[in-house]
Amino acid sequence: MKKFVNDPQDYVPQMLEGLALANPDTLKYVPEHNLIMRADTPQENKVSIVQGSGSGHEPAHVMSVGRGMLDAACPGDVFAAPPADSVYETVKLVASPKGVLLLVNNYTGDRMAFEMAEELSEADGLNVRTLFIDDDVAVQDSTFTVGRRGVAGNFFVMKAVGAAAERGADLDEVQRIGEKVNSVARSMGMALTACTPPAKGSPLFDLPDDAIEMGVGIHGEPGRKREKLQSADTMVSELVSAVVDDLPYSSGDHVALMVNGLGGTPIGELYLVYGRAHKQLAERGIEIDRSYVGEYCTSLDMAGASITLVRLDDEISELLDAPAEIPIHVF
Amino acid sequence: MKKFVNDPQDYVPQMLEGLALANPDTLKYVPEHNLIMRADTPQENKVSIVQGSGSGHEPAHVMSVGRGMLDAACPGDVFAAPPADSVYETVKLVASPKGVLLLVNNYTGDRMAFEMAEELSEADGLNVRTLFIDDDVAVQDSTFTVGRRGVAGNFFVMKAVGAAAERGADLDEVQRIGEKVNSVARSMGMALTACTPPAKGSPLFDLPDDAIEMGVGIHGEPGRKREKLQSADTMVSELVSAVVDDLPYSSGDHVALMVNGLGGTPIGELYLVYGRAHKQLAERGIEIDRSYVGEYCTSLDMAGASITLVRLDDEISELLDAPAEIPIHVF
Amino acid sequence: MTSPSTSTGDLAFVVRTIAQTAVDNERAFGDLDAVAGDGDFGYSLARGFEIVLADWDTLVSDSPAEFLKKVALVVSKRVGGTSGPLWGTALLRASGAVKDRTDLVATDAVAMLRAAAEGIKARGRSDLGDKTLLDALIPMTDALEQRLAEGGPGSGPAELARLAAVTARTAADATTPMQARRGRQSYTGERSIGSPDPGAVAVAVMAERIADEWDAHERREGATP
Amino acid sequence: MTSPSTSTGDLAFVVRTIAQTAVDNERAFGDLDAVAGDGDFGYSLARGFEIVLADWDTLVSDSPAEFLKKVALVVSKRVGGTSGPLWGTALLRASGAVKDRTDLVATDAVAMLRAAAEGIKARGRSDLGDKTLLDALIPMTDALEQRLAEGGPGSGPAELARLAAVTARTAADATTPMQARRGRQSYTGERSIGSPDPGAVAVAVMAERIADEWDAHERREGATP
Ligand SMILES: Nc1ncnc2c1ncn2[C@@H]1O[C@H](COP(=O)(O)OP(=O)(O)O)[C@@H](O)[C@H]1O
Ligand SMILES: Nc1ncnc2c1ncn2[C@@H]1O[C@H](COP(=O)(O)OP(=O)(O)O)[C@@H](O)[C@H]1O
Ligand SMILES: [Mg+2]
Ligand SMILES: [Mg+2]
Ligand SMILES: [Mg+2]
Ligand SMILES: [Mg+2]
Repeated sequence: MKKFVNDPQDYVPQMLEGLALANPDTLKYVPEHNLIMRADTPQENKVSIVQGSGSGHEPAHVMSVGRGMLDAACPGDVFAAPPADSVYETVKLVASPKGVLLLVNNYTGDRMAFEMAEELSEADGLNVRTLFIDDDVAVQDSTFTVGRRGVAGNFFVMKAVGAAAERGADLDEVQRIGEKVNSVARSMGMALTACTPPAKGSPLFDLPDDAIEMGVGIHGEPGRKREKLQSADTMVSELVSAVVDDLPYSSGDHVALMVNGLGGTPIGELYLVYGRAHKQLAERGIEIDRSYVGEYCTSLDMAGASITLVRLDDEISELLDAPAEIPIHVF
Repeated sequence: MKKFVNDPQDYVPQMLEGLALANPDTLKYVPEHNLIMRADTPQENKVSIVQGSGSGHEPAHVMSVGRGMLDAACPGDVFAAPPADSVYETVKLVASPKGVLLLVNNYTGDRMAFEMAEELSEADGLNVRTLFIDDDVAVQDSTFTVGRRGVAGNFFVMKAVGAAAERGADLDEVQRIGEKVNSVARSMGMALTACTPPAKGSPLFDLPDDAIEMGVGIHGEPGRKREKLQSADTMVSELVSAVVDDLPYSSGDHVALMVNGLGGTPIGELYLVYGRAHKQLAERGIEIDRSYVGEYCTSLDMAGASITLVRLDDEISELLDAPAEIPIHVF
Repeated sequence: MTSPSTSTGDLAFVVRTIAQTAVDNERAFGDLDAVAGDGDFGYSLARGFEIVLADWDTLVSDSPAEFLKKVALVVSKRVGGTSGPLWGTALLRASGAVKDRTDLVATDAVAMLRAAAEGIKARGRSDLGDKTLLDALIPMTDALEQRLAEGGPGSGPAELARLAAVTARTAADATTPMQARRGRQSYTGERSIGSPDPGAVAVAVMAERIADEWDAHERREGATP
Repeated sequence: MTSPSTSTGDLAFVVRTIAQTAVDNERAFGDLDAVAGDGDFGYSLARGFEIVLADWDTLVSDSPAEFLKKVALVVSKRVGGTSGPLWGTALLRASGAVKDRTDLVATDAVAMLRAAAEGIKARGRSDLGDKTLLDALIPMTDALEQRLAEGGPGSGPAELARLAAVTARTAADATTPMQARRGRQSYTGERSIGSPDPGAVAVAVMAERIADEWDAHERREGATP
């Protein structure tokens, strides 16, 4: 395992400690509950927003805490939903009179933890809602699964509800906005390589030099199918088609296009992917109003990328435009 | 080779095309000269800033073009300085009455290309200066080499001269500031893995599972020495000591601390490294006023990191504080 | 102790063995989860059960219900992923099944296991055939119940433990050709076919260890046959 | 053509062979540069010299100086890294060494090579012993000069070409134990010891190909001995 790590069990705590040291004015690290919160939360007049859903997805979700985004993130161990208890403690710490919205990527473990925390919090008389994010088109919604997964589209939900909450919207309204953004967001990802969780110390699966995994989630699990490695154009076209055909997005639609790196793919390749996707969408008459290129929701050091589309209207565009102050920045 | 790439010869052009498509209002791509420039450059009252120095270092330098940073970047092929002719054409495109400052990472090829371009431009009556950046402590300054290399510290030089130029400083002043920042910046990097240039298609060198390269530059070349892979604490301590002892930085100094990822290392690990470095510096009495964690100057998909310190004074801090608008952002 | 009764000492032995097995198999259980899942199953269980072992003295109690509840809280508090809520719920429901009891008999074991399985079903919205740990747990519980109903020879504690182990192993192996319909494995669709469910295997490994160490445990306890 | 004279046809053959060798050895030269450098040497040369081949008809000229200057501009314009300025300068200086000449003789070859080497020295602030292509180019030039000064047998064009090839190869091999003091390789310090300099090897490979193909070239040109 080629990583910057001490004892693998300290990987998450030491990452969170570094994050807090780098942002002493704005963030607080609470080791007992493995959580990162805004230094100035809760606020009387603002719905508090919490996201969790496992570590290893950075900058989601701990590095998305800040003004205009999350009030707190309780990340759990690598790829493991946080224990319900951690979520419950987080809710208590950020509880505002205007309520708390829990954002959950739709996975079995996360659903359970957040639903249990919601029950516990309601028993305390706290005003809590839970919103499930499920933008991944690789997973078919069927009675045989727990439904589609939540992947990089969660960033748009966080951003929009964060902006709405900052403006003083009430819990109903914040939830409505989150659900709306989730309903027009679709994603699909692919892996060029497997990732290596620090505690495992070796790649999660073997992938030959000429093979890729199409339709992966964000936990390093294999995808829907294994395919031959092909040119960027061909692979991007498969991602774009899957996403576009799902909602579907149609000619004349205005969208945000996100090219999200999974952790091990350099930004140069992501911009190459962006260019190809942009052109393919333009050919379909889809108008790209906003572009997002970089790492938003990763799987540790996995090489690969996902594509997310969000259909925009004035309300969503305006919320995405609003300022946000989170640790991820250049200067 | 596991990459998003079509024909490897199109890697750089298609990356630049994607970059321009993602930033249609602010950037312009000039395929003939393989360059990215601000849409609104040159400006009458502003010194223009240009950086080049090979592709494969993204976000340096093409993704650092924008208000408050570079006016243009002419990146050359992967790891190859641009041809002198490209630099010359770039200078002509951005030439402002207030002059042009060329920023060059100190490598043989880059020196030659930029010096030749400076000569050609001066023959045209243009007002051009060249500033060499050489922050890498891994290379000893001796008559046997061309001196220290320029690595991630170049980001601070770009940011400071960009801010100064934006305020209307003249060429002398902009150059003075650049030299000053360079003189108080020191860096040291290490690789956990080799990187794979698209045109080569395989890693530049073999590195066993238990070995690292200490003291690498940013072109995928091997470092000063090969060492055993160790705990993050131990490796970070080697980087920190090398950097601190070089200037040296002393107890009571106020610094900016940058942890720069080399392309394949996820942001979670970079924050872990940041935390360890922060604590080690604090133990030495060095005060960290500003933190930078992320990818600034990379070597394609190399896993690894570098540490940069910049000694701050009021002038430098204020310039680093100034706004900048470049493609690298989250929202 | 006379068959078919059981004791809080037996319960403590069983829980301790489960905990020790989880800790000892951290890597093996993780590798199983890496095949079609995300590889954290071993890590998650181990982080919780190592605390159970470390804090053992503060957990043991004369009341089986009290003891199981404390263990359930430790597990819920530390174990993340799907396993935290599922195993925490299972332990909590097992506690509920022996509420107010002090001495346990063999049928209590069945009641605890049945309650645990029902808790997992409810929490996981899952059932037999979804390729989860239920596919080992439920057949094992059924086999014990049936043997006890039949009575007669073969229903001594050691024999029951062996029956549980054998049934769980067979059942866990039988998950291999199944397609996962719950949990992270289900996202890979048909690709979950061909490897056993990590949770089901963990149940089998734990049951086997309990059976293997039962005699030594009885000798240690100085139990009279 | 009589020995020791040379011709613009010979010059064209030499440049074309250099270009073809650079294109054919893109990967091999890149791999050499990957040992202690950054692996782009083959790519850089090939991108320039493939244009030389593609635009050949627009480059050839009756004037050797004119021809070399045009080739120099193509190389300078497309080749990046250290090689662009160095090879561009070398070609430009070679052009200068035969300024206003139409027919070339063998001593002109020496003059062009010497001028190229001096250009590289000036541009690269480097010299013999720094472990660069100069360590093949200068010994090769010296050997040719000496042989021509001695005169007599062995100074026919084909023999000179072979002498250049043998000398360059020996000299390139001799860079293996050297420590690089210029270029990117120098940053690895003592680790540059043990592998030959890519630039020097490229010079040797080019000289060898020229020697190997000289006879065929002469036959093609219908040259009379
Ligand atoms: N809905 C469910 N109901 C019952 N058991 C489940 C369910 N989902 C998963 N499991 C069990 O949990 C095991 C995986 O646990 P774990 O790795 O902790 O979960 P994850 O990483 O997917 O959150 C599976 O092997 C299966 O036995
Ligand atoms: N200062 C110099 N003077 C002469 N030759 C040099 C110098 N620096 C490098 N070289 C030659 O250039 C070769 C490397 O070329 P190239 O890979 O294009 O350079 P880089 O990638 O380092 O910019 C070396 O093998 C050496 O022969
Ligand atoms: Mg998990
Ligand atoms: Mg190079
Ligand atoms: Mg798992
Ligand atoms: Mg090179």
